[in-house]
Amino acid sequence: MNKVIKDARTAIADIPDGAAIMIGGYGLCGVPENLIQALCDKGARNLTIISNNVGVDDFGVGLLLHKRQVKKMISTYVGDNQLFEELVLNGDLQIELNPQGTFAERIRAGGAGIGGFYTPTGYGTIVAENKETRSWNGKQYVLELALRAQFAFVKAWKGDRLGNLIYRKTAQNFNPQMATAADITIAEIEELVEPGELDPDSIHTPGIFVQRLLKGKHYETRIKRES
Amino acid sequence: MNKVIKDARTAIADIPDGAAIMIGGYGLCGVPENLIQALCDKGARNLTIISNNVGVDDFGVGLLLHKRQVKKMISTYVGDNQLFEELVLNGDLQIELNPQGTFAERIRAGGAGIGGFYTPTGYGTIVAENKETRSWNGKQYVLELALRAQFAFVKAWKGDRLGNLIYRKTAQNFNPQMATAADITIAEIEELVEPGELDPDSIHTPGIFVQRLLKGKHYETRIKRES
Amino acid sequence: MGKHNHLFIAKRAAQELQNGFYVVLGAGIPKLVLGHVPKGADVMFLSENGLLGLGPRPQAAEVVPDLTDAQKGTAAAVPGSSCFSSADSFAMIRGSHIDLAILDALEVDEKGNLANWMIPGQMIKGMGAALDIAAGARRLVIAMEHRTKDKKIKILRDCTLPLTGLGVVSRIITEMAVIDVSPDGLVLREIAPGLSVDEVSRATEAGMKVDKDLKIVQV
Amino acid sequence: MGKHNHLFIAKRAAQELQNGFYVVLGAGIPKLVLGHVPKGADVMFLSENGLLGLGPRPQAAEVVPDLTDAQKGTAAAVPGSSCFSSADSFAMIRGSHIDLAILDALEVDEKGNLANWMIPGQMIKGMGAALDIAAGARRLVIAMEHRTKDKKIKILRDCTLPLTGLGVVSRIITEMAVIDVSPDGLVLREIAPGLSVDEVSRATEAGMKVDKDLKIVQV
Repeated sequence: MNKVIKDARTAIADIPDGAAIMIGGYGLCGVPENLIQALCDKGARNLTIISNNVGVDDFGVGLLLHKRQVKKMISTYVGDNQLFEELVLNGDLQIELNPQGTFAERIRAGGAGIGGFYTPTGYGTIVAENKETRSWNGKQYVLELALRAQFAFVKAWKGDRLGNLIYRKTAQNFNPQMATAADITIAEIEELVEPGELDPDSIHTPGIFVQRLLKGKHYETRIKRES
Repeated sequence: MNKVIKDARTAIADIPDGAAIMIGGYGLCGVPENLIQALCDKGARNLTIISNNVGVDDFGVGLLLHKRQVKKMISTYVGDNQLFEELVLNGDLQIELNPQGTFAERIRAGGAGIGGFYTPTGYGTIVAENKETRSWNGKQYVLELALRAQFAFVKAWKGDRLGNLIYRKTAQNFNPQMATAADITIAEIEELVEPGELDPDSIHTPGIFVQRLLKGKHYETRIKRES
Repeated sequence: MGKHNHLFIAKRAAQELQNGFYVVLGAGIPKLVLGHVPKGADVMFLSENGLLGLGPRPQAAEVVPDLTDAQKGTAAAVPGSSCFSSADSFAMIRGSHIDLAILDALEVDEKGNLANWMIPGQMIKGMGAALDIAAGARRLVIAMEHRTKDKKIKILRDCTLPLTGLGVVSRIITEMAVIDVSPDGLVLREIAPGLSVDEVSRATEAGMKVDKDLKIVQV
Repeated sequence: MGKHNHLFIAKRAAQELQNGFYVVLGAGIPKLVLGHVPKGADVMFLSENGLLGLGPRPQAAEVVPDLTDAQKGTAAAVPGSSCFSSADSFAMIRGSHIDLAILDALEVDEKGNLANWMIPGQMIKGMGAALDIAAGARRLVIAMEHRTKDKKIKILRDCTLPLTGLGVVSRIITEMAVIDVSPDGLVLREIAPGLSVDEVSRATEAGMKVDKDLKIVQV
């Protein structure tokens, strides 16, 4: 199997207007920046973007907002982007906010064939409004449903042509689960290696979850904020 | 933090009669054999054992059956053990059978704070009897509940005193999830290394899940059957 | 004779493999497919105990510690394989990431229902992974002997044994025939060399349409 | 003044760390605890973006690519750290594997309800991990200023803002006091040097019992 595509432009060429796309990354770490840039260049519109954050104004998902390509965001924290606020207030962008653990688990469920699950997170808050609740052993739970998308963009460190991926440090974040939860998963990597070079016991994303793979042109090392 | 215990006997000394214990392993691969032997020697009785298989007559969980220490098994496949059949037919042993994926997912849910989940597995079969079902997008699902235990025995390849573990090849099986789903997880390892020696990106079980750790005395390499 | 039939069935089942497929093989006849993969076929086998990239059976000298297959025997891994937990393995299966599963069966019926894990009154061995695979594989093919050893019919109007999955079977491959499950019932697609349609029908309880392009099984 | 208060609160909050604890620190004042861990304290910090073993803030020269904390800044890892996915990280949090979480708050009430993520009418930033941490930590301690910058009271009979969690808070640490949430309401355990119980009560809407062993906060 050879899943390598020559470049990001080719890898995303068939993404239609109105598509739902998962995009990995936490802040500026582990972001599939080449795929996002290619999607900006292509200009597909009315997208639903499922991503933990909305990036900053000139990096990450923020680029897609800037070009008004996004109809709806499903995220957990959107407080770092000025333009985002404007778009929402003007009614140009819908936002669905999930607790971060619920967000991660909904995506895992989508990839693992689980239809829904009961989580204690959000019980008794507005997050649980209009959702089923129930209790076991005196603990209260809220029913949350699986989340899937037509496409997923993930960023890994190393990969092979079979689609096996490993991530580096906290660049893992939402990428491994998103890779499992889309009809077409497109991975961009820093380094392409031969099958067998990655330790089988250390592969984070087995190739079965990846349909397309490309080596990114360049990677910007950004640090959002000295904490 | 130093979670190292001098030997298996000491590690399991506080396991009472009637305890529920998860035991990792698939067939004869990845079995915490030193802990099982210590539990045999101690002789705790009326145990509920949660383990994929029941071992063979003289290895694995089979040893506990041989000593009549087990009241109930929760398993997925029990077809390799003669004594098991006798005990069940005589009414000396209760058995609850789960589909293997449901078994793994119930344990993961137990460790991840998920109360229950909807799976397509078993819909329309006796496995779904007396269970809630529902459908999303035309697909039918069965509600399955989380599974936890007071103790978990897991077998890993390498570990450090913080409880970080890595497994080798298919010896992983149920061990990583079981490690998350018990009040007290006891890991036995082949090799003890210093904290920092295991690659942080390749650790399968982060130390947070392990309460006690010991180096196994010896490991028998058994091959069940030439396939 | 049984063994000859098994090889015939496995070889025909191996023709179901398509380039790019991720495949699970159940115990029994399906497992034999591993030894009959067409040369150059670009497929990856999942061993549901936690190995993607199961290879042909290893020689004794090549046995790797802690590398076993789902039937608990020694296993080999191909370059580019990966190992993972059972939870992750069944996420692949349940999440419809497996293109093709091939399982053995006790009974199959014309609605695609499958029974392959339990015979009431006999000691229960447990379902292992069968129910998960039946529910999760994108396409489920049954590779089995057409009738039981004592000539009891296995392809029925309605399964009589406890089910493994409801409406899950797409195709049945036996030593006598290749039969598809369609919304209108069973369709006979291929017939073993030297057999008549009538002979297959008599060994089958469920009614079958005969494909107008009925072929002879080639293995 | 604010900064001085923050340090005072963080130092007192650091005394909540016990040997063997796995701990999550929220943004704001709680994050300062990382710089005030008692020498020799045997604790591990989870950064919920996927790092167990978060260390003190790195010097510029030590910055490692792809190693950031939950606030998206540069991070350092201690020996024996591990990295994992967000799904695995929140399995730790939701599954009650975290012994102690310390979060900042907008409001807390006498039933242990917490509001710390949303002010209606103001732009929503999102809850991030707050709801998961509130629901999952074995013990939740709030480290916050006693009142808002404009002296509005934050420790209430009933929270007025949208909740983060229901009955989740065990202890409140402010620049004025250490207050426990008990089944019978709030209990004043410690008071800042130089303050009277009356001064703390006037800055607090909810009623408080005063611990008969009331102590002075030592930092």
